[in-house]
Amino acid sequence: MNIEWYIVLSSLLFTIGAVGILIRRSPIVILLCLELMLNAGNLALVAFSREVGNQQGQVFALVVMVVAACEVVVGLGLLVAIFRRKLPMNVDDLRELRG
Amino acid sequence: MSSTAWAWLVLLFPLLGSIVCALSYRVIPARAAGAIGTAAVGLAFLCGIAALVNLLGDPAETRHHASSLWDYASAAGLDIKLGIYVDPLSIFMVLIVTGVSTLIHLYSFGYMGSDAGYHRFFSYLNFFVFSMLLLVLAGNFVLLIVGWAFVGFASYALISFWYRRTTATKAGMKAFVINVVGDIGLVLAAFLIFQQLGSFEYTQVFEKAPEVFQTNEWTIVAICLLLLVGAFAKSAQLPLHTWLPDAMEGPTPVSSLIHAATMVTAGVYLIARTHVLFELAPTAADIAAFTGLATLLVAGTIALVMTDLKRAIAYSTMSQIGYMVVGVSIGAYSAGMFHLMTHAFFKALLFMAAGSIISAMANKQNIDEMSGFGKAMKFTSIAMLCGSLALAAFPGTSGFFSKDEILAYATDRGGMYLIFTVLGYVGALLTAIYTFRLVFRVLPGKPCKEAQELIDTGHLAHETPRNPASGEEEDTDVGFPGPEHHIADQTPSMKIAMGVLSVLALFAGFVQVPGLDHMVTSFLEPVWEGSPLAAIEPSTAASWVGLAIGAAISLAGIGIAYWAYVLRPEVPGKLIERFGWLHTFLYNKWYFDELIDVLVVRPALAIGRFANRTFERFVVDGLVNGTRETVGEAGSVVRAVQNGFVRSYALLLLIGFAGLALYFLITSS
Amino acid sequence: MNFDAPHIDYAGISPLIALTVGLVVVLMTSVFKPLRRTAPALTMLTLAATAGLLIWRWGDEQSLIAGALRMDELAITISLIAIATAAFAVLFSIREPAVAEAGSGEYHALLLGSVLGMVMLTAADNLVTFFVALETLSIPLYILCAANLRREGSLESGLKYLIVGSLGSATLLYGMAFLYGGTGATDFEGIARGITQGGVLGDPLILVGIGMCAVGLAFKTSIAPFHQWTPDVYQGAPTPITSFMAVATKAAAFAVFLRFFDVALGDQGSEWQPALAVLAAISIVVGNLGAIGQDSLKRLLGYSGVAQAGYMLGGVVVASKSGVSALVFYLAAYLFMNLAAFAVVIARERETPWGDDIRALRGLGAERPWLAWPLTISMFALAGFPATAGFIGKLYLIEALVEGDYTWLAVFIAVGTMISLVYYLRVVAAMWMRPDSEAAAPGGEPAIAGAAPEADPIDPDAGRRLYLLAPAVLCAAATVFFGVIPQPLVDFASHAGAAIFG
Amino acid sequence: MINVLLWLPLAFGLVGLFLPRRATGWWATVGTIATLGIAIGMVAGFDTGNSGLQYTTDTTWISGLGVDYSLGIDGLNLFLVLLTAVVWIGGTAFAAFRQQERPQLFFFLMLVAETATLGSFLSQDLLLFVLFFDLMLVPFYFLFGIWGKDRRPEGGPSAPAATMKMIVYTLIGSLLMLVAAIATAIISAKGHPITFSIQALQEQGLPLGSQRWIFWFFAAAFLVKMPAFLVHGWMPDAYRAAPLPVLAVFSGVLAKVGAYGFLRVVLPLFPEATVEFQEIVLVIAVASILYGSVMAFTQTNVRLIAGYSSIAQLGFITAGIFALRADGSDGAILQMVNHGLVVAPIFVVVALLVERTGSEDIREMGGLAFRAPILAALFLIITLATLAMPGSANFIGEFYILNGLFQAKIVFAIVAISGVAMSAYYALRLYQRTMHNRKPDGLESREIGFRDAVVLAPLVLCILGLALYPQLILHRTSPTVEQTVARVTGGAAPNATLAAEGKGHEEMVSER
Amino acid sequence: MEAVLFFIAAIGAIGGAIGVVASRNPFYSVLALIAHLFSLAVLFLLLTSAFVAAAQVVVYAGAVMVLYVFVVAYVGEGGESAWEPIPGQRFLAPLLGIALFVELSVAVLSSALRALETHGPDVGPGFGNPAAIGTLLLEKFLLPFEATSLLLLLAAVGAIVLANRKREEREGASAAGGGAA
Repeated sequence: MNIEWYIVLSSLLFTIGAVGILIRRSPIVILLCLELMLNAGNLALVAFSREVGNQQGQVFALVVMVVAACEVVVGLGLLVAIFRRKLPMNVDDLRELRG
Repeated sequence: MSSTAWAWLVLLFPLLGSIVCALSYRVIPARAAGAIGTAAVGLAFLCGIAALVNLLGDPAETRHHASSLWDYASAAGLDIKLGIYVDPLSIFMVLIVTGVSTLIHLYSFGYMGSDAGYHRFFSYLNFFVFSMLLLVLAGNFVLLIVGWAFVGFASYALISFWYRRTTATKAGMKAFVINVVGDIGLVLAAFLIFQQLGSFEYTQVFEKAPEVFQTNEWTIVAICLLLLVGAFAKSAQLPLHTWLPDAMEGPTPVSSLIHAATMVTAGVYLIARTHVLFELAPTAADIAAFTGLATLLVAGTIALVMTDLKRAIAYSTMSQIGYMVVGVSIGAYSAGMFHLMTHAFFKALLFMAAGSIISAMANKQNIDEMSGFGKAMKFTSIAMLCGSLALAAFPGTSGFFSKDEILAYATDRGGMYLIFTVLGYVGALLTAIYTFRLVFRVLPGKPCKEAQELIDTGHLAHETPRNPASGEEEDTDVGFPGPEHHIADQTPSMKIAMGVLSVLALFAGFVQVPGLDHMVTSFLEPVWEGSPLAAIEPSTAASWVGLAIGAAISLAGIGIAYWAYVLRPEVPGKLIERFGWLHTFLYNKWYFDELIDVLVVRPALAIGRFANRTFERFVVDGLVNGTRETVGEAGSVVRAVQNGFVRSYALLLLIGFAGLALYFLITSS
Repeated sequence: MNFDAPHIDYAGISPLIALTVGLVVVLMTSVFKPLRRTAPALTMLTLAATAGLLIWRWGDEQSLIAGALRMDELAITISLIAIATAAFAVLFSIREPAVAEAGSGEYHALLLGSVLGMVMLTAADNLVTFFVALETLSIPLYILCAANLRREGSLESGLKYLIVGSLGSATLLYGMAFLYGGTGATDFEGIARGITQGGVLGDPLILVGIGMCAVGLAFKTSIAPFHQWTPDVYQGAPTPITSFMAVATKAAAFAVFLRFFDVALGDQGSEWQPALAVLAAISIVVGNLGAIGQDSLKRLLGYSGVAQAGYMLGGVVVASKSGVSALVFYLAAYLFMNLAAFAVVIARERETPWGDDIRALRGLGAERPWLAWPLTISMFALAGFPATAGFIGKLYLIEALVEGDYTWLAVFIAVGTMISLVYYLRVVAAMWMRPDSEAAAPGGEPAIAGAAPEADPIDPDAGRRLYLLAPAVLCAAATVFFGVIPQPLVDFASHAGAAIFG
Repeated sequence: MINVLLWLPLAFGLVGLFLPRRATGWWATVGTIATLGIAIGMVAGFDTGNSGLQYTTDTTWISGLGVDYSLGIDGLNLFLVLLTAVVWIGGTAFAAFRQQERPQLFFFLMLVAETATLGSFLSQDLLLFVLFFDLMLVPFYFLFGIWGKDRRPEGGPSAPAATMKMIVYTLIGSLLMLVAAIATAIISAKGHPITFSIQALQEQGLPLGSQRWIFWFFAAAFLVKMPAFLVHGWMPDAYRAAPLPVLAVFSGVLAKVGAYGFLRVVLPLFPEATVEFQEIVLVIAVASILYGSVMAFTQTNVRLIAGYSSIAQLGFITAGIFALRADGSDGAILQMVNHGLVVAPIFVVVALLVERTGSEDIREMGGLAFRAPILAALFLIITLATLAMPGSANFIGEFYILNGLFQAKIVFAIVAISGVAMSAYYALRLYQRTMHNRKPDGLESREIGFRDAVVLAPLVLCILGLALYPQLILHRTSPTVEQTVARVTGGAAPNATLAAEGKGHEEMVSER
Repeated sequence: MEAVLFFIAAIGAIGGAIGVVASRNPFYSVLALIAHLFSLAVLFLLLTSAFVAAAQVVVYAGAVMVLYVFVVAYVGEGGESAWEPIPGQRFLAPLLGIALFVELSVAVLSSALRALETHGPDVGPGFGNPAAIGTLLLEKFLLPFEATSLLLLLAAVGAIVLANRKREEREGASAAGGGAA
């Protein structure tokens, strides 16, 4: 299977994630979409590492996983905090800051 | 001491007088200031005489000296010194100016006696004399312009001396602005001269001019015309004359000194001074001559119908200056200057008399209300008679000789210039008529109530002070005329001044009687050295023929006046009914003021209004506000995009991303 | 299997070690009650130590730990800027409600963590370090922004920052992936080599990769159109954190911007320079326009930050020694100008009910000259008036731009500055001049967070407290000093320039 | 010496900040007088006939950027420095005689402004010039904004708003100028280490292509500053807002910096462009003359009459400079000094009038000379100088300017000279409407107080002194001016040849 | 064979992704993501990177997703209304998605890089196995590796700061945070 296919696939996933962020309002789902994008990145990295034949890409992917995990942790923590403050679980309703 | 040194002194004294009078305000009593001022001018006169003597000491061909104190403004090739030029012409003017001024100071000393602001008056008056002397003594065009403008200012200051009179301040403004127009003419002329000859000094200019210019070359004609603008504005020639009648708003001594005897003749002096240039530009000279002629006639006709005593005399001044302009323009330089001199005497005298009468009339100036002053004020009446006779060129009087000399010259020059002779005599007739119209209206007849009061009580008539022009009530504090002005008959100083002038008016003509003597001519001879026109000399016989005609015309004129105003007083009324349109036309001074108003004043104001109301608001501010609004709008757009939705932020971010990616895809090979 | 551990130059990474140690220690203080008060002091100590070590490392540049880092003058100068900012932030945080909310230990630990990320980022020399450092910088900030849990604005800003930020880093990551794929290398020199020798010069893959990296970095430096988080987060975050982000994040991000684009992607300059120039122009315009008519000072400073970032990007665009130096100089100046302003804003928002509303400044000039002058100076400096470091900074940048044939961008800076006067001077006017419209006296209407239940306690004489007054005056003084005697700062900056374009 | 001159006011100002309220005014006045002392000393010690710089100091300021701290005096700025010193005494003293709120700050700013202004006149480094040029605005921003007059009651803007307008407007020019200055240095360096020293830049020269746009960037700054026609939008509001003592120095000196900039920077550095755009600038200048005059005699607010009249005056000055002849530029410099000397006292007088009448509208004034002959006399002298009465130094200034213009571009001269007539009208109108005519009831005509006389009289004496001996200035300026102009027109100074060959001159004009 | 696997996995991944975005209920989204992750793991295997695949399954599908599930359970699945408050978002988002996808694919497909059309170079059996990756981590990428651990610590602290209930409870919590490092 050509590497190209993997990359194209990953960019498709990346785009889906992006669109998800644009159209979903539940912060949780938005976080999930971010995961999608990061994973698309990972797929690209791994595919490229196969293409260039060194494993640096794979290591990078591993690091990215950790980073993603951290973002998730913080993100979810935020959601909990927001929930505690009895604020709506909807990013559209969080717009006190604007203009 | 050389003549130039004396000349500097001539300048110095009036200046000092002016400064002293100004600073001594509240320090020394009013009268003292008046005395100082008079003395200063008197000293100037004496110095003038000294200079004259000195000058006559020199051989004829070297009777011109230049002297300068310091570099006034010399840089970048312009070389402007604070320098004077002394020659018979300037000394001649100096003597007339200082002489007449002294007398008029003397007159004012008494006349203005009860006026507040006495110091100021003499300070101005002295300043005027200084400026006038600067004008005549100036050694280069820049200094000439300076003196030129100074006299303009002095006249402004004195016209609006009673500065709380709106009419006076208006008149002053008018005089000043028109004079500035004249100055501009001179300045441009100076520029052009500098461009062509590279200097402002009289000596160099007159030396180089004949080499540089061919006759009637456009540049020299332009120069002369520009000079004429200045001359006409100052000498109240058409069409820049409208300020002179209004200038009568000033105190009468001012009218007599500045607006009759001296300043207004500066234009004549200028043409005489620059005759070298004018002879290179005959066209310009002829234009000048014809303008003078036109003025002479127009003013004469207007003077026929004026009912305001001072204004009537003012118009006669215009017309007399017309004679002088004609004279100096056609080449009768000496004659012109001669007439300038005699005119100074008798016109000053006339104004003094008028002033005296007006103060007797409690500042009313309308001749229709006057009569019978012959009995009321003997001395004044005699003086006025002398003045009128001279003005009307009654045989033997000074005006008789001077005026006819000009016309004789014109005849002698012949050709086109005969026009001047003919119309000149017409003018003379007019002069005789309007002069004696005044005399017969004012002096004989049954005394009017003011005259009567004077006869009975010996006191001047008094009523609530009013502005003679507009009739507004006034007080008598500073800025308005004092409670009363004095009349010659009761004031020695005025008597002296008028006495002397009466004698001069009657007999000054004998300094130059064809065939007998020609002091003026011979004195001024060196000035016109090398000028072909000056060489023309009418034969004695011709002159005497001219004189005879002149005498006849003058007598005829006086006769007509006597017939119309004494024998058949109803005639003028009839004429006015008969030729109503003509009367109104003349009475409105040929509608010159209205013309200027329409042509100049209104457009200017209209432009101003447009600039102020429209342009400034819409274009200039529009520029600013427009920018401000656009920026504000754009700002609100940015803030609107910042709508607080995190998802739309993400959207914009990705749009930017897409844009960048697109750009890079396009640039990629 | 054989495995040879890389040579680790501990002297080289000593600053990082110091930070890490400090971080852990500070974190520990929150565990033991008696030590809790010491957290700020310890943080300052750590920062001081790190700064000392950095200065000690000044001069000998080398790549550390298998080319993961490159501790050169650029890294050091900008790390110092970041650390200084952090130090001020610590001062500002005294009595900050957010600290109480988060707990002093955690708060300061997170701050140090972010600083650590910055130091790494300035020195990052390969993609992985770059990415990790960037996240180490950002993630603590997400938390700190939300640290004032009682305020909805704080949480909102945290979440917004997190979402958009992660989107940004995802994009960046994807770009990195492309570059890696195109060149097969992750270290900057390797990438540069790969581009030139791998025959992919101007290859769409590379260029789009560059584009995506640009997006990621532009986001961090809040360049329009990736700037929209800035005003909201600046306004919502606790003000000390805002001040920290405003300067330090920008500095660190610009450092890596320079290193990455000038070192790794230098050969593609002809392609990305115009693009970045356009971005700079856009953010100059957008930033300045947005700031007009803002009543919240923090928001106003946020927008002005966008505009300023636009100016600074010019230093990256020209990709020259003078460009780098100019940028570093401007960042240093920016530190002083901005922090002076923030110190005053913090003081006022603590002592008036108006929060960070511009009305909080009314009459300051008359009654509190010691607060008014610093803010005035900083506003004039930001507007680039002479006799302030801001002027010299602009001068330096414009000079670099004209040299680099980007005169049109220089003109844009000038135009932007004109617009900026409108809002900078509005602040000054509010302090010194009679109010334009006689609004109700303070207390009349509730401020941004004034009357809400989440209101912070009012400390009537916060403006007199040394830990706010001193920084304000100090920074203002520095602003003027370097405006009059800029030479030392110029030298400081030119070293950084030399580090990249030797 | 020159450093003392420059920094003395600032030093006094700083000290003044810490003096008691009452003392500051006096202290500041002393400071300005001390400055004047030094300035006079420099004029006295000035080596006449030397066209080069004197009293120079030159030390590297920012080595990396090629910026030097270099000051110097030559014919161009000698008397502008003196003017600054003189006028500032007037403004400061006049303010010191009156109750100011927050006096320390007020006088501090006044003195800062003086230093900045002196700096922009003295600096011989292009960037230093730009720096001071911008710096000047800062103190005036505060002075206008804090102590300014609120015009909202009569539908005008508030003081801060008006000030904002002014600052933004004027900075538009000067920011572009900053870019232009840097571009000048870099382009003309052609790779060599760059310098901003004006002398050095002159020698290096600049390609015409870049001269073109740089010229306009500078011109924009200077024209706005003056202000010239079409870019004077900030003037009316600012002039109505400004406190009068401040306005006196502002209008008296700052406007001149713009004109001075043309002579100091534009002509020497962008000669070709200058020649190329001569007509365009002349059109602007002449438009300023006419427009300013026309506006001046339609206005009824005394401040605005003075304001628009100075637009006209600066039109003359600009025209003189862009005659590109030595006499024109000589006149321009002379006229800068003259105008400074007349417009400052005019605003002092205006202040006095306003105090007496409580109004700024000439329609509500009149007859004030009634009990105030001395005030009237002083005002009269000032008025005559304003309308360039022959015999005043202003006349010589305009005479030189117009002569230069006449010889170079005769048409412009003829149009411009009509401004002289208008100036006569509006100046006299201002005088008459306030001093003469009937005094409205309820208006008190009070004689000028001793203290104000002490402020006003010296200025009037300066006017009279110059009137007697304008050579004082021309003599010292002309060498430098001739050099500067010669650099533009190429070859020797035109006038020298002019006097010699009378007629051949026209060709020389047409060549240029 | 490989192609078949690829397509299956690819379809799985895409399906999962779409599931995440499309499903109304966050809980389903989480499940969809897990599916997605598993199919990615397969793809990783196809790319001969066993270790990454393993980590993917363990770290993600294991730990992280569990966290998600908990949170979803805790805050409850707030269903969102179909009403779109932002003008144009609904219309622009898909458009933009397509645009991005096209651009990225064009970038890849039009790339001159030969290697992309291949399966990649032949690599030894050790390629991508834990040993190789581990070596890299400890040699070349030592610093990032350490940094990530620090990052984890910070994240943990953050989680505690954000999610703590009361000030009093913080000691224990932060201690736990310290332990997590």
